[in-house]
Amino acid sequence: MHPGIIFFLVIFGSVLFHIFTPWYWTDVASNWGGMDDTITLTFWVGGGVFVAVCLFMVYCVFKFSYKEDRKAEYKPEDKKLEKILTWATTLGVIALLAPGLVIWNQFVTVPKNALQIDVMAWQWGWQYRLPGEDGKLGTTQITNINDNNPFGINLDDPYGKDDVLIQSDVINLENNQPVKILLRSVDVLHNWYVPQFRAKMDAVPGIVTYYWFEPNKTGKYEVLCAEYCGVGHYGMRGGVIVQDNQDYENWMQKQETFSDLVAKQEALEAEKTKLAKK
Amino acid sequence: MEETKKQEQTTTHKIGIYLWIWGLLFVLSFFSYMVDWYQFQGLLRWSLILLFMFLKAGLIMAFFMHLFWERYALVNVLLWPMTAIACFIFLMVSEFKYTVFTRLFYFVVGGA
Amino acid sequence: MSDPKIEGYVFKPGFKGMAQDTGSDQTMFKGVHWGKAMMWIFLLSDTFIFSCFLISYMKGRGSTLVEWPNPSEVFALDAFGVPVPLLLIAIMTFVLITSSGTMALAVKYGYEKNRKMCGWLILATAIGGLTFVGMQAFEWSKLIHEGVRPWENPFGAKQFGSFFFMITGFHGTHVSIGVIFLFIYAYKTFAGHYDERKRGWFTTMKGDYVEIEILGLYWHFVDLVWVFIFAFFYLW
Amino acid sequence: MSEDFKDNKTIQAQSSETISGGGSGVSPDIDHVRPAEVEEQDLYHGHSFITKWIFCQDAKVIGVQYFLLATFTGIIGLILSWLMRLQLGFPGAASFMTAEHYYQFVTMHGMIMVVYFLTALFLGGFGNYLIPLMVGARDMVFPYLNMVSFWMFFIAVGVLLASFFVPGGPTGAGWTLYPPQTILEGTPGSGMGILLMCLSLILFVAGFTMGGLNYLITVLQARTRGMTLMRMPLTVWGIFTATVLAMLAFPALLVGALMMSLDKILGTSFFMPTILKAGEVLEYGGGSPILFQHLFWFFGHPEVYIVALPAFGIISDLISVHSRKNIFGYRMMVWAIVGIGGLSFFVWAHHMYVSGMNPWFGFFFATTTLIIAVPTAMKVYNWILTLWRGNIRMNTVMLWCLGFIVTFVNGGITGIFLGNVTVDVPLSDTYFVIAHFHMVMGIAPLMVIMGAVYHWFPLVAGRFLDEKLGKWHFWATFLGAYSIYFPMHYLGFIGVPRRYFEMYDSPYVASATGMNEFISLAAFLVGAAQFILIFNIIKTLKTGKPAGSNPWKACSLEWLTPTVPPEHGNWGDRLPVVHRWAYDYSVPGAKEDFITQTTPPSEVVNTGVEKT
Repeated sequence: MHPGIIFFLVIFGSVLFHIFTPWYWTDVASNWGGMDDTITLTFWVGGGVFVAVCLFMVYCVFKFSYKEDRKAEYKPEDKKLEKILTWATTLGVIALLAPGLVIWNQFVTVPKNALQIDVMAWQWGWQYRLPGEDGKLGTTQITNINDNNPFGINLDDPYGKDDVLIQSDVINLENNQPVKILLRSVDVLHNWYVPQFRAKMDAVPGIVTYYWFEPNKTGKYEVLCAEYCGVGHYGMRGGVIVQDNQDYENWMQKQETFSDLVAKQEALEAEKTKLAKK
Repeated sequence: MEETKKQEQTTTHKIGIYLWIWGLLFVLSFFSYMVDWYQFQGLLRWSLILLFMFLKAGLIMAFFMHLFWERYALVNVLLWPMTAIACFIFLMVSEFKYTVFTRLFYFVVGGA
Repeated sequence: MSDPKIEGYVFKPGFKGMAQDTGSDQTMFKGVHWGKAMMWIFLLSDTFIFSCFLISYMKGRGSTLVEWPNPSEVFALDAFGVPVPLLLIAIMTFVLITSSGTMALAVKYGYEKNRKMCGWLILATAIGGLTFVGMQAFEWSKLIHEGVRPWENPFGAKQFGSFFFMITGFHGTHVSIGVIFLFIYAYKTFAGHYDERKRGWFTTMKGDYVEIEILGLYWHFVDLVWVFIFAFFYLW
Repeated sequence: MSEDFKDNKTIQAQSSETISGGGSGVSPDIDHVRPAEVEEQDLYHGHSFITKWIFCQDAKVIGVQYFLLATFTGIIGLILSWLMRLQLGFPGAASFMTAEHYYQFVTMHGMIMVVYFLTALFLGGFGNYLIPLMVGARDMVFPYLNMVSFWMFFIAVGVLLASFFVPGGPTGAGWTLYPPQTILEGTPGSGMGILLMCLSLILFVAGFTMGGLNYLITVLQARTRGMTLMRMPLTVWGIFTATVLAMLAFPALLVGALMMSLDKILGTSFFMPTILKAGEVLEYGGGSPILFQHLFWFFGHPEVYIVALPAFGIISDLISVHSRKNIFGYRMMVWAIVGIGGLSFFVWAHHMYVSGMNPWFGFFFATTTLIIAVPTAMKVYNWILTLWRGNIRMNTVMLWCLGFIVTFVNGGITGIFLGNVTVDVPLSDTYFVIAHFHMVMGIAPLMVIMGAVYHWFPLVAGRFLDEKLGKWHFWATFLGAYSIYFPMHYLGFIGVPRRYFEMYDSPYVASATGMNEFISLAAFLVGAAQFILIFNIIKTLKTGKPAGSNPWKACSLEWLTPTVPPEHGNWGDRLPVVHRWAYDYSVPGAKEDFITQTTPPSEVVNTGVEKT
């Protein structure tokens, strides 16, 4: 069999695979449909170039296979053709880059009304903190972290008192409410990633990183750690439940604030000392 | 290896030029020491330090290392890669500013 | 150094010459000894090493919230009971520049085939380098005595000690290697290896005074790095 | 020692005659080539077995040594990849496969393949063998240093492999070695393993610097008469530029490895911020993990091109020789290689779009990264335009070339996905990335290596490799590798994250189980197919068809040595004199379909050959 046929079949098979593949994106559940669009654009342009280049190669292989009496063309340079190809490629690249940069600009510019969520990661788990009534998160220090202060909130920061603490790896989000995820790690690199939301960012110890999205489909989603963080990396999962306004409010009511926690702990302490005195 | 013919033709420089450069290096070092002595601060300190540093480096490279007399082929090969370093420095400056911003903002100041 | 004479090759000046040299056959750096070209490329690579060190230092120092110790005070030395800022560093700079000057002259006398003068100047350079290393050892021991360690220091940010010992240590290693080679080359010069074109120990190349220039390049580079360390570490 | 140089005296005496005069008896003016600028090189001729074959200073032997040792480590990397695929395709099939071991295998596979296999093989192996031959030098300019370079590499490999046997095993931090996890408990091999890894890398860099200086100075300062830079074969251009990148990029790795070792040994805090581990705050504080990532990728991105550029160069030559046609747009190819090399220092943080660095860097690095796509695309066009109107020999070498084009274009295009910052966000840290970089810098360079082995084996060994076995080898490798990595992109689209020991409990991943099994089976097949080559080499070394001189009818210098295989000193009594570029194939009016680089213009006056 002529090798060209096999190469052709490989290209043809690739296209068929793409058409009939059962493996493809999960449905997007956030405002980052634009990312899907840029992927689709890149896919069609890139895929087109791939198929075109390979088919041209296959054509050459058929047409110009070795023959004793044929002499190859002798033409060291073709300035005009090279110029055309350079400019065409440049234009194609600009067409791919420009929408990417536009969407990146949206990605790094967080809307003013976004709800800030502190996502704290460690080996190997997650917990979350939401601002209280003041709408602001308190500052934190890793050195403050202990049993009574699981988030390491600075005790002298007034904004921290009413922060809502969620000591669970599942968090609820309100549908159509933009959120700014503030990522914080206490030990190594992690990455809070929900495939359906498309966006992701590493949690880096020593700094706070961020990204934002707006969930727009209610439902339960799985959180994966997307940055290698040691042997437990593959087991570091969490969850997100996107709810409508009413459900979300109900859920929110049940959560504990930092001052609740402190009060509860103090009551517990007092109980203990009382018992000890008896 | 190296052509022996070359040896006789290599003209060496007058000793004066070396002594001059030597003296200048001492003077510039003295100046940069004075920057610290008089405790200049802020932008002035920065620009003086960098000025004297680059002057000294330039003199050493140009005259002690003979780069001033070398052909441009060599000089350019040596200097162009420095653009990569310059890019690295430039980006790391904005990186450390960003790092220190997030640290101050989220760990110390707060209020957002 | 005017252009070398090469049969059948007329040198053009400046950028035209660069295009001409680059487009020519056999060599790109006309009349440049292989070893010298190698040393230049090596130094370029080494520049990247030191640049990475200093960039890391800048990033590390810039992003720590703990106060950075004031080098002017940390490196002060008591002279007659008065603390003089950076006194030792100033002397070290002086010594290194002195040795750089003697090295430059050694290269010059080497090309003039002035064996004696060249040898003595190399020896002087070596002694200057040795003094520098000695003073650096003194400085290290003084700081260690004061409690500065790579992992901590009493004056402020942890990274101060880390970067100080690492960068000056790496530079000091370069100086020490240079000193060893300076002594070897001083011996070789006095023994007349370059006049007899005697082969080296590990190489098939014939000895030549150009080797002094190659060593000189390395030595000036060490000095050059010190200029940057002085500016960024001690003055900043 | 002095008697070792006796042989040289005669060579020098003879070659000094050739300095004047253009070579042929008539010596017309058009054949004139400027006389030699530099004296003949002295070579140390080994006489004992040890100086001839072990501590040898002949670049060709060193090249073969590099090739063999790199291949040996490559086979270890291959076995590790089998073990990984076994776990991913059939979890629980091997009882010894714990998560610790899995991550150690992942790490060592990556590091071995990128640094100790591909880099060493392209630059150390092909570079040493081909550079002196292709530029018409007798040897590398510093043969002793070259020998030390190989033995440093040998020690580096030894240290690397030793880490398999220390307590805690080799590091399992991923080949990127990101701190802080690399040196903390909770990562396998965070004790001795990572220290040996850093030490091995430092040794590798030191050894490579010695070799790299040799390659650079040989190309720059030791070309033969008439060999201008713009007459060099693209192979030399590719290896040369890659070496420049290596000389400037490895320093960042060296610094990163050194600082990380200090963090581990001395407890410095270069990369270590305040860390809470198992309820205790560690002694570290104030460091910046992202700094390591910047250092690593300032090395790491040029490293990609350190592997790719020699592959680009070699493939250009192979395609040209076997299509009997000059490489299309040689100048463009050279500028593309140099341009890609230069730009590669300004794109590093496209590996870090979601690393938490300053988010505004995304704009800069997306732009610079996509600019690189232009010269890269030009190279692809020029390869297929070389095939166009050629006279293509459909032999094994050409098959590898075609396989390279398919896999490289595929991998290059997925590179545009990952380089464009927004497109990268959903895809980074997923299997899409794995598929991309294996396609573009795993399989594509491997295709080139194999093509190059089939192409130059007749020069090294004097015999052809078996064509039939070669074709089996190619089809098993190409079809197998393509069916591993093409479907893998779709795992990335689903969102399957990288470096997961197992993942079948996630609902949307369950559908991928079948594909993972298929990929694993294909991986076993591809790995096994590589042993066909080893068998082929062993078989043909003794019984293969003798090649004779210049069996492919190539133009470039390495085929024009007086003896095949070339001896120490390469050129016998006289160095070759070069009159043209390496690509004068199928010149109209010429007697044969190729004009060698050494053919003087006076012999081809009546042909349509263009001046180069």
